[in-house]
Amino acid sequence: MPDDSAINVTSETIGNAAVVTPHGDVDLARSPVLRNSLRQVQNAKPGRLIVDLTMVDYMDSSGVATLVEALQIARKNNTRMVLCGMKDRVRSIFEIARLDTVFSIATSRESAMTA
Amino acid sequence: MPDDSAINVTSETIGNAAVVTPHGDVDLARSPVLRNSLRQVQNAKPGRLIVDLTMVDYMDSSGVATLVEALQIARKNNTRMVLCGMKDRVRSIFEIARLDTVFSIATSRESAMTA
Amino acid sequence: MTTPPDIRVHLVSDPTYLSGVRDLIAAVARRLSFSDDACGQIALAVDEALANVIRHGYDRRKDGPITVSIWPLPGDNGHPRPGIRIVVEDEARQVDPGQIKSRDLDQVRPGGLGVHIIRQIMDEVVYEKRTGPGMRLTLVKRVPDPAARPTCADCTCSSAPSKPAPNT
Amino acid sequence: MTTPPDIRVHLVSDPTYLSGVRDLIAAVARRLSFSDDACGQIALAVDEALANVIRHGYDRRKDGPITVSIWPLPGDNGHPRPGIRIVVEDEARQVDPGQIKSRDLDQVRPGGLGVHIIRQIMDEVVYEKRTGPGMRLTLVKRVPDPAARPTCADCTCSSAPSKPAPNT
Ligand SMILES: Nc1ncnc2c1ncn2[C@@H]1O[C@H](COP(=O)(O)OP(=O)(O)O)[C@@H](O)[C@H]1O
Ligand SMILES: Nc1ncnc2c1ncn2[C@@H]1O[C@H](COP(=O)(O)OP(=O)(O)O)[C@@H](O)[C@H]1O
Repeated sequence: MPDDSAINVTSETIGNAAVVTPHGDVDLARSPVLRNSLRQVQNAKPGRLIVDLTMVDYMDSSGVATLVEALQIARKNNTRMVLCGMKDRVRSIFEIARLDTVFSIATSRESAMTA
Repeated sequence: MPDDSAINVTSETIGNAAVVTPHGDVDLARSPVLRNSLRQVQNAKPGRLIVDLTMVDYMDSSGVATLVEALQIARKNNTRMVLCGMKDRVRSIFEIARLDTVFSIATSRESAMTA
Repeated sequence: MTTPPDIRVHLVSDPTYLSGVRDLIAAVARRLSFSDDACGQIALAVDEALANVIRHGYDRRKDGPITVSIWPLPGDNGHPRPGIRIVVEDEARQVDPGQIKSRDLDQVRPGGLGVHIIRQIMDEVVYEKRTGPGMRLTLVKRVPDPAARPTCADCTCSSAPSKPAPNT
Repeated sequence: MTTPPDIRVHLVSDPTYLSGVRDLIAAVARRLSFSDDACGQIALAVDEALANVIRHGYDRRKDGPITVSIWPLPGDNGHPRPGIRIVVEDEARQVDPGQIKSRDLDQVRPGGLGVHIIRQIMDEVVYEKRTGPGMRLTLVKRVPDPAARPTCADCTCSSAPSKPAPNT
């Protein structure tokens, strides 16, 4: 009964970019939902994959692992993957994990379209 | 050692109005700090007392009781007391306590100057 | 309840810790699919209950034990919508449950609002004397049915069951 | 610790409840005068510890008991700044504490970050086997001294002890 699937992930296509926008906390209970959405979007091998984190207040290492996995798939597919809209709290876990230089991180969705 | 006094209440004077601005949660641990600030400001019997709740995310009945007490003192002193900047969560406790019509409630600090 | 709770919090009767319990309750209610509004209100109800235990039960002593237990409630035939059960137990003064009531709200004076707030927010509110020392308060709330209309036509308070829960 | 904790949370090993424990920990740390940043980080460290208990200790079983106990630490001669002690106990698989370590961060691959994150955030991190079943993790963090500078000159992460706590 607990509502693990309540994380809402929206996907849209803008030009050659697929934009995935998770809402809410991405933790052990909810990262599987983000993972499924990313998988689905990545099946179409988009030229660009933007993960818009504007609506994410909290992420733990299970969320980071989900994004690292997506990055590995993106590299294999020649998809340019860019994260944007990261809040300070979310950015800090990428810094602790020393992944802030591994991912392409843009401030806005607009700059992520060209980053 | 727990930091009960950490609620920050600022007081300022604008024209004939005293403006009191609590920051943070006003609950059983912290309403005494607001109470002291209000008492101090009300000792000077200002023409108008504005309590700016813009920075208050949470209030329980001990906070409400503190404001009711201030309203009683204000009435005795012929001080016009106005609340402003109430967030929905805070407003809802005034509604449940049926005090939303007892207090003068303005949306902004500016309208509270003339309300 | 015979099944053990999914979460049980033991705390001392120090107002410092109320914010922690509130935030725990709100986050758990959120995952049980209550709306943000409802979560804030359930946390307020529990906060008021704990504040009363601290003030009336323990006379503001800061070292009295309090236990808050939380059970998710599945929807069933009698109650089609899921919900939450929260039980607050103390080892403080025992009072007759009938004595625990709010004052007439028409008087404007400080205090006397806590029990009214708790009863407005929660669907079930039961005070009882524990065997041994202390009191037990059982609180139940179901996720409001989005189709239900508030029964009091002029009720504007946000605890009215008219608001549908958002999707997330 | 021989004195009982100010707060103790018993929960089942269900990821649904992690958000509740995080919010409790953050709110308690806030009242113990940690900065907002530090509170978020302490909550993250505890979340990672609980996620590891759920995944590695209980193999994602959702009904294993976990206990999180919290003690405020007053400043004393050895540690002039106040702090928080958090102990996580389970009844799950016992492993040699030396086995609990993160992978080399230079490889970019999913997973293997939790223990690194916990060690980065907390001042003391001690894993031990409990007598009887299960593991115990003791975490301690002191409020950073605003005068202290980070020791690694190029460290930009916000867990660096350079940020003074704000006044509230
Ligand atoms: N946990 C409790 N233990 C003993 N008495 C209580 C408890 N909770 C409430 N009461 C009684 O119920 C009355 C009404 O409580 P409440 O509506 O919260 O208003 P207030 O606490 O401001 O008086 C209290 O004055 C008290 O006599
Ligand atoms: N509570 C625990 N019980 C048993 N083993 C653990 C526990 N926490 C961590 N470990 C061990 O330490 C390793 C490193 O953990 P971590 O850094 O969180 O990365 P990950 O969990 O992704 O492997 C785990 O793979 C596991 O072998």
